[in-house]
Amino acid sequence: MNVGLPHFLTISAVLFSLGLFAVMSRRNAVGILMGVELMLNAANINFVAFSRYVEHSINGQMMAAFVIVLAAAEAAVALAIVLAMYRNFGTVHADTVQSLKR
Amino acid sequence: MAQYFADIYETVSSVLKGMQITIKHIYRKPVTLQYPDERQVMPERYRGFVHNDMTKCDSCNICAKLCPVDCIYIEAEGKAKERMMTRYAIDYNKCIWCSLCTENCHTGSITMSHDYDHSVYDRKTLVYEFMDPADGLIPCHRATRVDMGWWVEEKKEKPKPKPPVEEKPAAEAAPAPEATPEAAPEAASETAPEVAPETDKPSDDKGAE
Amino acid sequence: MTGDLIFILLALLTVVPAIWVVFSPNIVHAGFALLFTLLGAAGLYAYLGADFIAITQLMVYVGGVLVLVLFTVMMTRIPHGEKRKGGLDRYVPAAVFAALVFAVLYKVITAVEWNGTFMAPEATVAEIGANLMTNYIFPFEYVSLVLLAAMIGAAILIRESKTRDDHAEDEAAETTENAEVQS
Amino acid sequence: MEALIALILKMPGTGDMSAQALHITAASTMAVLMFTVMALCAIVFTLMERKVAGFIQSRFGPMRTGRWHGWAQAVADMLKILGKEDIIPAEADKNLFTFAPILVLLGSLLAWVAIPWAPGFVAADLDLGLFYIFAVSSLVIIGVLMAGWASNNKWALYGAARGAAQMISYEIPLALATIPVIMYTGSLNTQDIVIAQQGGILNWFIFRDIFVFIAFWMYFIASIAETNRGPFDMPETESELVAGYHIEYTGMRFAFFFLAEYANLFLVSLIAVFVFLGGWWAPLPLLDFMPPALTFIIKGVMMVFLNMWVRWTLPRVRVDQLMHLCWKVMIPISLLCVVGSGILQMTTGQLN
Repeated sequence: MNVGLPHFLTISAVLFSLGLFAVMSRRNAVGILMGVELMLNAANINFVAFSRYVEHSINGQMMAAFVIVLAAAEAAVALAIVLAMYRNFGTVHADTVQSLKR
Repeated sequence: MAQYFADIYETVSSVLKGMQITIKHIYRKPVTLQYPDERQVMPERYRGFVHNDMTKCDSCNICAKLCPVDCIYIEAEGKAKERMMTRYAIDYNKCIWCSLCTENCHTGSITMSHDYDHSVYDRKTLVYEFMDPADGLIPCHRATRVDMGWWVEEKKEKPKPKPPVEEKPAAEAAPAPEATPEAAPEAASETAPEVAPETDKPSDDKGAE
Repeated sequence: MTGDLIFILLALLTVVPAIWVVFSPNIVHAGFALLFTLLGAAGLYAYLGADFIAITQLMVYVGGVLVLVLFTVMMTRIPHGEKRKGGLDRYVPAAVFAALVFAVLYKVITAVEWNGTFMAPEATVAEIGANLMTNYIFPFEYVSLVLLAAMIGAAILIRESKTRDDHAEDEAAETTENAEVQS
Repeated sequence: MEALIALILKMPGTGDMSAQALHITAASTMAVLMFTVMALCAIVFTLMERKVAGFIQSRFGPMRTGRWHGWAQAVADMLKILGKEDIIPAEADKNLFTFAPILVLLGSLLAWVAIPWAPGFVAADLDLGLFYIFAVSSLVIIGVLMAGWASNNKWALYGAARGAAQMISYEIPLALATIPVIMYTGSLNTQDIVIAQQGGILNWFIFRDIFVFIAFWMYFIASIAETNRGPFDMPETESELVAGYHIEYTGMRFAFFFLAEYANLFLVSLIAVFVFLGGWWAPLPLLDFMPPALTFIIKGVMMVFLNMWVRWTLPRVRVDQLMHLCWKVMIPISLLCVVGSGILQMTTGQLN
């Protein structure tokens, strides 16, 4: 076996599908967030792999770095929302929080 | 804002002051006593474990009666010249180191020693027996004692029992009650080198009744 | 050959815990499994010669996002073993959709003739730093603004009516940390 | 690594080894060496800690184990800890409980890889050395959280939560304080950072300008908090949380935490030495005869002593004071140091 671009893309596809499944099937908001993180990581692996194999430049890595930063910001805000949700509704299950007001 | 910087300054300066003090202590000679190797010299009137000098005691029972916690057990049999002491024991489980017994002893036999470190594994061993069954019974009457070689006449005759305060120089030399001979052999020999009679050895195996 | 072995190990380290993340009934276990997925992904980046990204991944994801996730999980008191009520009606569509997406992706990956060649790894830090200050100066500044907004937003969201909350500071901790990592 | 390979090549019978075999030999030697140093520093520093504490409080510390001043106390303690029963609480999360000490130890052990002991003598000469060290030590945070959660004990969980909050908060001033130095060297490579400080005590980064000097103390305070030692030992607070996140651990697993704590202590001290205090360079030319690694380690031990001195002097701070100190005092000052040092370097033309 010679490790090439398709291998990385396959791993990334697997991670993306798993993340998608988690986002769709998890009820826990934090679980959904974990799914999102998996998907972002899948995208990142693609970015870096393409930058290494196809682009032959640093741009893919730059994008990956920005994705990581934005993921961190997203996680901070999302988890703050989860905590606020927990405080106001007493649950973190995304499907039970449906009303627009308390 | 000024307060903010004032706080920072105060924190830094006070931390530095504290650090200065502790670093000085590193050079200072430690005050710790290396306890089992060195021992503290007790003040003269320190109330350590009570010791009874069996060569003087005439089992008058005053100490036992005065004891507020009834920790002194004295048993004797016979009357007058045949009165023999069979047991003299002090229960240190109860003793409160009040010194009432020593202050009122008319023979000056019972004293507070400077011993303080008799740790034991069993409460029963804290009942110190001052009589050795090997020595047999001790006569209480003075004449009988002298006959039997139990009474050691002192050079200086004491007509009256002295209060323990004045007696303390003597008490310094007074032997420690050798609790368990194997527990602190060198401790006892240190505190009371010129120690006395064999009768002092308590018998632990008797235990407390 | 050794390289292939390392790749396989890293791939397993990434994918197997990811499965655990998705299917574990215990959300805390899922969180800790995410740690291994992230480590595996960092390993893959390092394998690809993107050492800066790998270490940023460690710093930001493992040291930041994951701690936040675990904090949130621990503070939102879910009873042991999240109850999976509702049964199949949620799983079947999700599984079908995810499988479909994977099938499409896999089809694309296998169908396309990738003619990329591996570029030998080289030092990337200096290049990334130079790029951040030249070509990517606008995204860089933009991202720092986003981080600032996220930090303030998280702090306000989490803030109780009157009293300050320590969690808010943790949230803030993360975002500033990430900002600093980048700068 | 290269120095080690050269050393191996000098030994008899190694001339015909292949490059890969050489590399593996050097790497495993380095790993064994690292672990030995780590275990040794845990043993030496426990004794040192007790002795320093003793002398600061005008007493002796351990005196009886071993003939001379209780030198064998730490060894005896280690043997005792290893001989203890390994208990896993019935309600604990067994997998996480067993894995947490490994993760904590891994986090501190991985960081040792990039420490520059002597010229060319570093296990992994990474371009991102310093950044790598800071990134890898964040594994410790996860390990602490894991231990606290898995113990299923409220004190452990409190300790872990406090520890994680404290460690992620203080990582920021810790990393920020090193940025002026990185601006001076223009490199994150640990070897480069040390090489840039050649030539006597005045060339050490701590004395380069006033901002780096302040940054050093910021680093020092943050490193105390990062290693969870007094006055910032919030996670362990033996008087309120009994022992924090390792309350349920016994025997070998506790020894892992213990080892990691002292390894971390030495690690942050060594980082302070090679970033600010000249690494392996002797302070004065007349001390140049010493082997570089020895100079490095002696400086590290002196930093550890400073750490212990602080620990046994200052009382523990409150949690809110701790966070206040980090967010409202240390981060602004560290940022100020970065900016100020940057301006100074630009005006003097030293900026790389």
